[in-house]
Parts: sequence; C-alpha cells; structure tokens
Amino acid sequence: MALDPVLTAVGVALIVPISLFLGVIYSFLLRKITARLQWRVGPMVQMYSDLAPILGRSRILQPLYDVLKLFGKETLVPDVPHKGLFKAAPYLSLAFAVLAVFFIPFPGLPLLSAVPYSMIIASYLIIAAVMFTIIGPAASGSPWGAIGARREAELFLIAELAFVVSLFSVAYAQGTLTLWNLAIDVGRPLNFVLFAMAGVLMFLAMLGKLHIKPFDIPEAETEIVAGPYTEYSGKYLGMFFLTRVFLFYGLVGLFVAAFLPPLSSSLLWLPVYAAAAVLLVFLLSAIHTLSPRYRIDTALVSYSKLVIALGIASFAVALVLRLVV
Amino acid sequence: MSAPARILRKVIRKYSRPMTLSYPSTAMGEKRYSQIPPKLRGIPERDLEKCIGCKACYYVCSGRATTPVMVDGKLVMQINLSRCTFCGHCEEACPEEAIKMTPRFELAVRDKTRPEMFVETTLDMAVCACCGRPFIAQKQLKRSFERLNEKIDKSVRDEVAADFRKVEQYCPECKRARSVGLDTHTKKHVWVEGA
Amino acid sequence: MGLGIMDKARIYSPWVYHLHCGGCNGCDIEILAALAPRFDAERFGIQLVGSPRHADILLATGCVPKQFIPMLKRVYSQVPEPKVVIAIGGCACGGSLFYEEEPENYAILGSADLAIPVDVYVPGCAAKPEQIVNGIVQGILKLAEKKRGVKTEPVVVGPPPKEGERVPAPAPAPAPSAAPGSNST
Amino acid sequence: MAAVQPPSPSPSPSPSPSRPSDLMEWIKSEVVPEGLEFRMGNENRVFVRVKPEDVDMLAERFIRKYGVRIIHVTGVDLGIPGSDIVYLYDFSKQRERLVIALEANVPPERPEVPSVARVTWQASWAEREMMEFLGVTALNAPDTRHQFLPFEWPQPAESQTKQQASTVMKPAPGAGAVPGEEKWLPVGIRDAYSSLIPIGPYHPGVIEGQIVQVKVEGESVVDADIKTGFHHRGIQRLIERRGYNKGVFTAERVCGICSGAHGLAYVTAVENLYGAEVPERARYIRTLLVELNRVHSHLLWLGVVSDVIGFKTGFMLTWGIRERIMDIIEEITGNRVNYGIWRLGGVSRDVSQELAQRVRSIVKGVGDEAKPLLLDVAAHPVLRSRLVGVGRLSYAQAFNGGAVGPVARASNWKIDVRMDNPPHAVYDPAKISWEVITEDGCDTMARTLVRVRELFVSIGIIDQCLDYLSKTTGEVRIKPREIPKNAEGIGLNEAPRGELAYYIRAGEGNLPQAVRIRTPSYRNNALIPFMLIGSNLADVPVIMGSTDQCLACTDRFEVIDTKTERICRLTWDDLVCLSRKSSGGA
Repeated sequence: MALDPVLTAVGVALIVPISLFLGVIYSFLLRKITARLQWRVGPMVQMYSDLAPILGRSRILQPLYDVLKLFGKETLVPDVPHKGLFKAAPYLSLAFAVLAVFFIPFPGLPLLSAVPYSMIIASYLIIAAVMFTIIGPAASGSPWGAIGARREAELFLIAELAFVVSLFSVAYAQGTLTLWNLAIDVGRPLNFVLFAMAGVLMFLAMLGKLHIKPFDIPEAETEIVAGPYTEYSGKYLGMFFLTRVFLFYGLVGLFVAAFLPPLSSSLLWLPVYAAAAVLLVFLLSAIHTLSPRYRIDTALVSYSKLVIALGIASFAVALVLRLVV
Repeated sequence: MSAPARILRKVIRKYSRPMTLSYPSTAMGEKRYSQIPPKLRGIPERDLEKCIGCKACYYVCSGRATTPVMVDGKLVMQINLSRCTFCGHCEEACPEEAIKMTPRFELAVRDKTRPEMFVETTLDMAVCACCGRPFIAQKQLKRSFERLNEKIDKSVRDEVAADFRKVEQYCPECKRARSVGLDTHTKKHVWVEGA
Repeated sequence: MGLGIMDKARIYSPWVYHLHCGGCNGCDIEILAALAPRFDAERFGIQLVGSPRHADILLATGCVPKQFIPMLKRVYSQVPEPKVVIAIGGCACGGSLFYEEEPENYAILGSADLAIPVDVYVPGCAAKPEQIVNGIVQGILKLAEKKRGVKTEPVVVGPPPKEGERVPAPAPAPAPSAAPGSNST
Repeated sequence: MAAVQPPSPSPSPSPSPSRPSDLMEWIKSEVVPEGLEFRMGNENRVFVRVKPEDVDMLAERFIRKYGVRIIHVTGVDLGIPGSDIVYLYDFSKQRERLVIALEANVPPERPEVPSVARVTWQASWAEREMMEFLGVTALNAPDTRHQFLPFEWPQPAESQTKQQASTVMKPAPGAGAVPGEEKWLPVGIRDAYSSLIPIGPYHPGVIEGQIVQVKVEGESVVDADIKTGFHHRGIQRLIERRGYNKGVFTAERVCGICSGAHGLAYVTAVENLYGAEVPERARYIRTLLVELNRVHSHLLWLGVVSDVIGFKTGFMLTWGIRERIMDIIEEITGNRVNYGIWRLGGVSRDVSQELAQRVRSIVKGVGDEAKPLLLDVAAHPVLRSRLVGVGRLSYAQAFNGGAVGPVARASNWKIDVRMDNPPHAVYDPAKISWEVITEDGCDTMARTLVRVRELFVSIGIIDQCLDYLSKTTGEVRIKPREIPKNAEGIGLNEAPRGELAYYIRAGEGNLPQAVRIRTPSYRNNALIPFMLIGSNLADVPVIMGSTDQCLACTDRFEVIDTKTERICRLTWDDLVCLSRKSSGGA
C-alpha cells in the first residue's frame, strides 16, 4: 500500500498524544485493578465530594500526574565520572520508545507500519528503549544501580527471546515482515492455533518487559532499594516513567496488531480494539496480583524452559502452516 | 486446583469489595468514616472547676508531659501533647477526676506551639501572709480543708477549723519559722514565751 | 500554564518515604497500616517509595538516637527540593517518654525537629493510621505552598520546652481552609 | 560454627513439681556442691554467690551435664564494692520453673572474669555488652569489639588482641567518608573479587535501622555482619531513675509490636521481687492481651515477609484481617499499640462480660476466615520456591547459638517460656488447653509454618480466656506490697519473637538499682549472619525478616555481629551508598 505522506504526517502528529493518553489509561487500569483485587480502593476515579476541591476531582490520570510532578522537582545528579552517559540515557530511551510507537498500527492510522520490514524496526526500537534503562543505571555508580542493571540485563535476555520468537513465528507463517500486512489479513482459520501459542509467548515477553510482578526483579524495592532507578530523581526519573508508559501502549498495540489481525486495521474496529486492550490489561494485573517475585536465577531457569518449549512449538506450527497449507 | 487459583477465586469472591474507610472525608456517611471505640485513650481534657492544682498528675506522668507552670502569679497545669503518651495514668491518679481521656484523636498541626497542642487549666494561687510568695492553689487549700472535715468526728470539728484558719495563710517556710509561736504547735506547753 | 499544572501535579501524587530515626517502630507499623486496605492511602495517589531520591514527603518517626544523626541529616539532604517532613508520633514531635532534661538522656538527641526542619506534627503514642493519613493530607497542602526551585532554609528549632518554662502562645492562625476533621492548618 | 560442639540434646525429663525445701537439697547436692551462700527468691528463683574464678568451670558443668540454656549475662555496677556479674541459667527442663542466678562479685581494682563465651557461644554477645558498659573484661573472650557504641569509640577492654585491632581501622581521609561527620566509620580492606553491599540503615526492606554488611560474589553471599545499636534509647537508665510504677509505661514502649509482652514481663519481674499474688480475673485478662498481641504480631510478620518477597496481595490481605484484631485490642485497652493496662498486682481496666461475649464472636470469625487463606498463601508454589531451603539453621546451630522462640521451634527445639516458666498469667494446661508447635524444616518455610500454626493456637487460647471472662466477675487489682530492700526478681515471658527476660534488683528509695532487659531479637539477630552465608542476595531481606527481628526491641541495648571461626574481615566502606554530593542542576 503506497505511503501517502500527508496521511502519515497527520497520523504521526496525532499518535503521540493518543499513545500517551492510552498508555496512561493502561497504567492507571493496572494499578486500579490490582488494588481492587487486594481488598482496597486504589487511585480513586471519583474523589470524595468534600475533598475534591483540595485533592482534585478524579485520579484517572494518576500516572500522568506522577510524571508531571517529577518534572517539577529538583534533579540531583551523582558526582560520578561518566555523568554524560548518566544524563543522556533517559533522553535516548524516551526517544526510542516514542519512535517505536510510530511503527505500531492504530485502528484507522496505519502510520509507518506499512513501511517494508516495519516489524523488525519496531522490535529493534523497543529493544533500544529497554537497553538504555540498563546503560543509564550502570553509569550511576551506586551498587544498587549496578545490581539493578545486571538483573535488568539478565531478565532482558529471556524477555527478548520470547518477544522475537513470537513475532517471527507469526511473520514466517504469514510470509510478510511488514506489520500492516500482518494486521490486515486474517489468513486461514488454522492461524488461530498459531496466534494463541505465539500470543502466550508474547504475553510472557510483556511480563518481562513491563516489570509486571513475577518478573519485576530489577525493581524489587524491598531488596535493592529502587533497582536501576535508585540514583535518578526529578526529570530523568520522569522520563524513565514516560518510557514505561509509551512501552505499555506500544506492546499492547503490537500484541493486538500481530496476534488479533483484523482489530487494528480500520477505525470501525476501535471499540473491539479497546475491549481487547482492557482485557489484556486485566490479565496482566491478575498475574501482577497473584504472584510473588521470582529470584533472578530461578526466574531465568523456569522462564526460559517455558519460553523455549513454546517457541519451538509455535515455529513448528508456523512451518506446517507455511508449507503444507 | 493450585493455590494461586484458589487465592484468585477467594479474592474475587470475598475480597473484591474494598474494606477501605472513607476517613478524611465524611461524604460517605458516618458509618464508613472510621470506627472509634467509646473508651479510646485520645486527647486528655481537663475540667476547669474540678482541678485543684494538686500536681498529682505531674508526679505520676512517666514522660513528664504534664508540667505545673507559673505564669504571672497564676498556676497553669499544662499538658504538652507533643510529649504526652496518652497512657491515661494521670486520669487514674487525679483525686478529683478532673482529667478525662476523650475519644477525640484528630490532631495534626504545623507549629508545635499552637494552643491545640496544650491542654491547660489556670488556677489562682494563695499568697503567703508573711513572705508574700504564692505557695499553693487556693482551691487545693479549700478542698483539703473540706477533706479534713469529712474525716474528723463532729465534736472536735469547729476547734480544728479554728486552728486550720490560723495555719492556712502561711507558706511552709514561714509556718515552720513561726510555728513554735502558734498555739497550735503540739509542744506549745513546753515552749515558754521569751525564755 | 506550565507551572500551574506541575504545582497541581505535586498535590496529586505525593510520594512518601519512611524515615525511621530510632523509634520503637509502633508508629512505623501504623504508617504501613495507613497503606493497608482499611486506610488505603493510595486513594490520594500516595505511594511508599524505596529511595529518598524519589520522595516528596518524609515521614519521620522516633526520637533520634545520637548514632542516627549523621545519617538522618544525609538522607534529608538527598531528597529533591520541594519536600515536606511530617513528624509522626510523640517521639518525633517532642521526644515523648525518652526525653529527659536534668539528668539528660545520654542516648538520644530528643525529637526529630532538632535534627531536621519539620513541617507537620502528628502527636500520639503510636499515632493512629487515621491521624497519619490526616497528617499526610496536611503535608500535601504544605507541599502545595512550597514553590518549585525555592530552597526551604532549615528553620532552627530550639529544644523542646523545659519543665516549668511557659511556651509562648503563637498568633492566631488564618481561617483553616484544610480538610475537615483536622482542626488547624 | 561455634567454638564448642553442642552436647546431644539431653532428654528433657518431665519437670517434677518440687517443694522449696527439697529443691535446695537437690541444688546443694548436685548442682553447686561447694559451700556457697544460697538465697531462695520467690517462685523457684535461686541466687547463688560464686567466686569469680570458677564461673567458667560452673558454666562448663551446667552446659555439659544438664544441657542448660543461658538466659543472660549481665553486670550491676555497685561503685566501691566493685560490680556484680550475674549469670542467669534456665533449669526449667530439670526442675519445674527453676532459674538459677550465679552472682560473682568483682573487685574494682581487678575487674576480670573468665570468659563464659569460650564455653558456650550463647554468652558471647552478653559478655561484649557487659565489657562495653561496665569495663569488666572477660579474659580471652573470643570477640571483644563494641556492642552498641560505634567501633570508633575508645575500647575499655584493653585486652584486645593484636589481630582484632587490625581489622578495625580508622577511616582513611577522603575514602568517600565525609570528614568530621563520619569519623566513627572504620574503613577496611576492599577485596578485589567480591563487592561489599551495605544494606544501610535506610533500606526499604528493613523497617528499622540496622546495617547489614554483606560480602557478595555475584549474587551469592560470602560473608555477613550486622551492626545495629541505632535504636538505643537508654531505656534501662530511664527505668532505674523513674521507679517501679512509671517503669511499666517505659518498659511497654521498648517495642511497638510486642509492647504487651514487655509489659507483662516487666510486671512479672517486679511482682517476683515482692512475691505478689495476682487475682484470677487479672491473670486471664493478661493472658488474653498477650495472646492478642501474638496474633496481631504474627499476622503483621506474615504480611511483611510476603511484601519483602514481592507478594503484595499477601501483605494486603493479612493486614486487612489484622485490622479486626487491632479493633478488638483498641476496644479492650483503648490504644492499638501500647496497651497501658499493666499494673503491679493486676490490670487497670476490667473486661465487662458483655464486651467479652461480643469480642468472642469476632475472634471466632477472624479465625475461621484466616485459616483457609493463610494455608493457601503458605502453599503458593512461587512463595514456597522463595522460602524453602532459605536461611537454614540446623538444630545444633540453634541449640548452641541460643535461638529462642519460633526460630528455635522451627529447628525442632521444643522450648516455650509459657510451658517452662510461665509469667504471672494463666498458662497451666489444667485451666487452658494449648500446645507448643515445633517444625523440623529448619528453614524460613518452617518458621512461617510455625508462626501460622501458633497463630491458631493463640486464637484458641483467646477463645477460652474470653469464655472465662464472660462468665465470672472479680476484682482485677491488688495493691502492691512494700518491696524488700535488696530483693532480686527475674521476669520471663514468651514474646511473639521468643523468650523475653527482665532482671530487676531492688535498690533503696523505692527505685530499682538495676534493670536488665534481654529481648528475643537479641539472640535471633546473632544467628542472622549464619543464615545469610551461602544464600542469595535477593534472599537477604527475607532471611532478616524470617527471624522477625525487632530492632527497637533489641536496641534497648543492642547487638553487634557474631564471630565465625575464620578470622572474619568485617569491613564496610562508605556507609550510606546514596551519599553522593548533589550537584543541583534544575
């Protein structure tokens, strides 16, 4: 499909606020559903009437307020030799996250996902965004930062494996590497078996990337103070949180585009897209509520066994689909 | 069914309705505001009429949060809430039941010296006739006289009252100095005036 | 407009850091109880954070034993600037049971406001979780008044009033506009 | 691990009820044959005057022959006549409720005592505490470093061996430590291959202030050391100045979580001084409150450990259930944390029959609701993977190290103060049926199971107490009698974390001459470094939490690290790792 520059330019300009808003809603939903499953109320949608004038009417945009507050705070920078890298990491990781969002289709806005090999570019950008959350803290010079960065790297290995295997098994079955083609054609009914398996794999990858409970090992604040973000404060911390918000939107968008094909193809599918996204966030928060944190070594062992088994199975199904059918 | 599944089922069925109280706001009605038992040991309250300034609460307070303070001739029994431990020991020790622990507990102030942080009763002092120094609260003097009356049998009561009138106006030091001269002194028959 | 939102945002997401300076951890447990389901503090966006670098509100508990002083000052200096310190419990407000004057208690400094400037006092021997939530709401209001980038110079606070020493009554406070239930700003 | 291998745990004969007279014969004939001066306190407390020289010989005999446990070693400074060193031994396994206190008077000019720590490692910490505060040196003690004061402070015990002096050096200027402010931080040798992780006093995984020095290779812990002493508020000096009645409120505020246990232990110690008799109803109210304190403390601990593991839902649910228990405590005593009803000779508030009836139904509801949930949480596979086999403490280590409470019971050592020498409350099996829970898992999972099952035993006790209280009435307080001048009292109580001992010696002027508190975390903390060695860094907060250590308890006095056989190079560098000069930059 030819890329007419006008529509994509408008789309690109439009997608940043949309993705920010959706990312914030997803993180708010994650916090709210986790709280409701823990017998408490969580950030309030409708603030009490008599406290509203003081503490604000509703807290749906709570993650956004957190980020804005962090931008408003003083920033302390540790006196370490490679301060430049320490300061640059948040900017770069935010930039890559926003770039990644451009390559992920939104119902009605194909954006740059129609560019050939757009899936590879999107996955590389996501990898780069996460990579800088490793490099920055490693330069922060605090032992907690170092341990957090190392754990992030170890977790990154497995999460990345699951992410890549799931995407490419679907791409191999459909025979195309551009995300938009994947998102449009439903292909043969047999695909749903592959979509289910690769979907579970992608779900595991999302757990690892978004630091959802069983795998929030890098950020275990009760073990290593605040993990990679110990030394960051003020606007740099705000940027890391923004990266997380964009990543949340990006991964949910990628999941829907790759594994639930027709949904993100046109505007008509928007309500179904929203329902699928909310269901996905509910599943994530259920897992978040129910599982304690793995230790990094047991996490690698049990996680990788599961991921490799599923990966081989989904590739086998993809092979069968591609050759036989 | 594995343990997490059982926990999830229990959580969804039983614990999905939050038990959170709407504490700082009373918008959701009194019941969900906060449950406070009637006999909670909250902020102590001093009853002005009953307090006679006998400093029993000062001697009993283990954190010395209750202190007698002389303010321009008046005795101020002051509980400093920033150091009070709300243990209720002074409520027990007060002979006149002047201190009551109220279930009120809400207190968050920005400045430690605000009046809300101090529970005070002011009493005017009896001045010694001889050296002019305030030595005891007037109410305590009156109350101790009443207590004395209750205990003594009727026959001797007025004679004792007369003696008490003589003695009560002097502070302990002056009383000691002049006590020999007073005819209430137990060994007055021994002492011969001017010998 | 830009600054307006950031000031409002500072009210909406107060991050709390628990600064224990040597107390009997009665108040520390009540702080955790304020985050537990019954007095869920997350309704107002309050979150317990791991590192002082991320904190806005410091909940100081305990009567500052002398070995804590260097560390207490250091952690206080690392909290980014618009910050508020809330002294929770009798020990942090006035050194409750452990503070002695004439045979001076050799082990403790007294109360938290002798080491670091304190903005809100929440008395009580084991301050109730309701009081702590109330204190944090007071802290949020004080945080709103602190402008961005304005360093609060540490207010030098003298030792708690000695026995027999009359504490001067302050000027009457402006009309309280705070949340109901707390009787003073 | 310890200097001396523990004897095989002697079979604990069922303690035969003994009358004071034949008790003295038994002690004279077997335990302490030399012609020593005996004095019989109340409730089978025996105080024996001993010469300082044969203190370690006696300790050797007690430990070898009877397998007895040292409760505490403490010193009382008498001024001119030197100082009395008191060794408390728990004989309650041999004779019913027998506690023997050996007192050795040490002249001021030659303040030396042969070290008991060489015989059994249980006394090593108590001796270092004694050396630090009294200046009485224990000859060739295994470890003579400071207990509460920073390493830096002058070392009263000159007998420090050369080798130890090298391990503790002054901070080299500019080695990251801010000059002037941090001068009490020793700086040691930084090993090349392992990095040293100071889990500093401000660490979210640890509620109170303690420094754990963990030497790590990769993620596995090689060496560990604890330095606390940050919560030291000089409580014992305060009680000695304030007298017995005010002491109740000070003792109660040693620790916020187990304030009920401290109240009862202090009151038991003082009543032991003058041999009080407590009315029956007051005893039941005391049992009720100590057990309520245990229930809410164990629920609190389950919440905190599951929070440290990352299971936030466990934290929320257990603390949600705990709120109902706190409501009951608030209803009965008027305050959630410091109950304030402990008085000498009874209790200050009565529990009305109607209140007891109402509370009984609530407690039953909580018990039924908590049981299935807690067993499910304990059976959670990921949770088990984080707890099983973590922080192992074998029976020999527990016995020799002197572990107390759930930590000892999880290593299959059946000791419980409520059974051995019960405090002045109702615990004899005739009136209230309860049993001691032991597990043989020896690891964090076993400690969790011990605490969960103990919780339900306590709920059973509470139910029986409330049943008695709702049926009968009676007086709740008897006026305390005059305390004899040089009486001595030992009060023991089973706090949620273990055995809690108060030793009070009466002075003149209605003021105690000496108050010594030995809290359960004082012993359990000593074992943390043994559990940490060989574990994973992610497990350090879990292991520290598994002993349910309460620093505020421990620091009423406090604790320093332990000494392993190897020469332990215990170093820590720049103490608070967050100490970075802030360069501003908006």
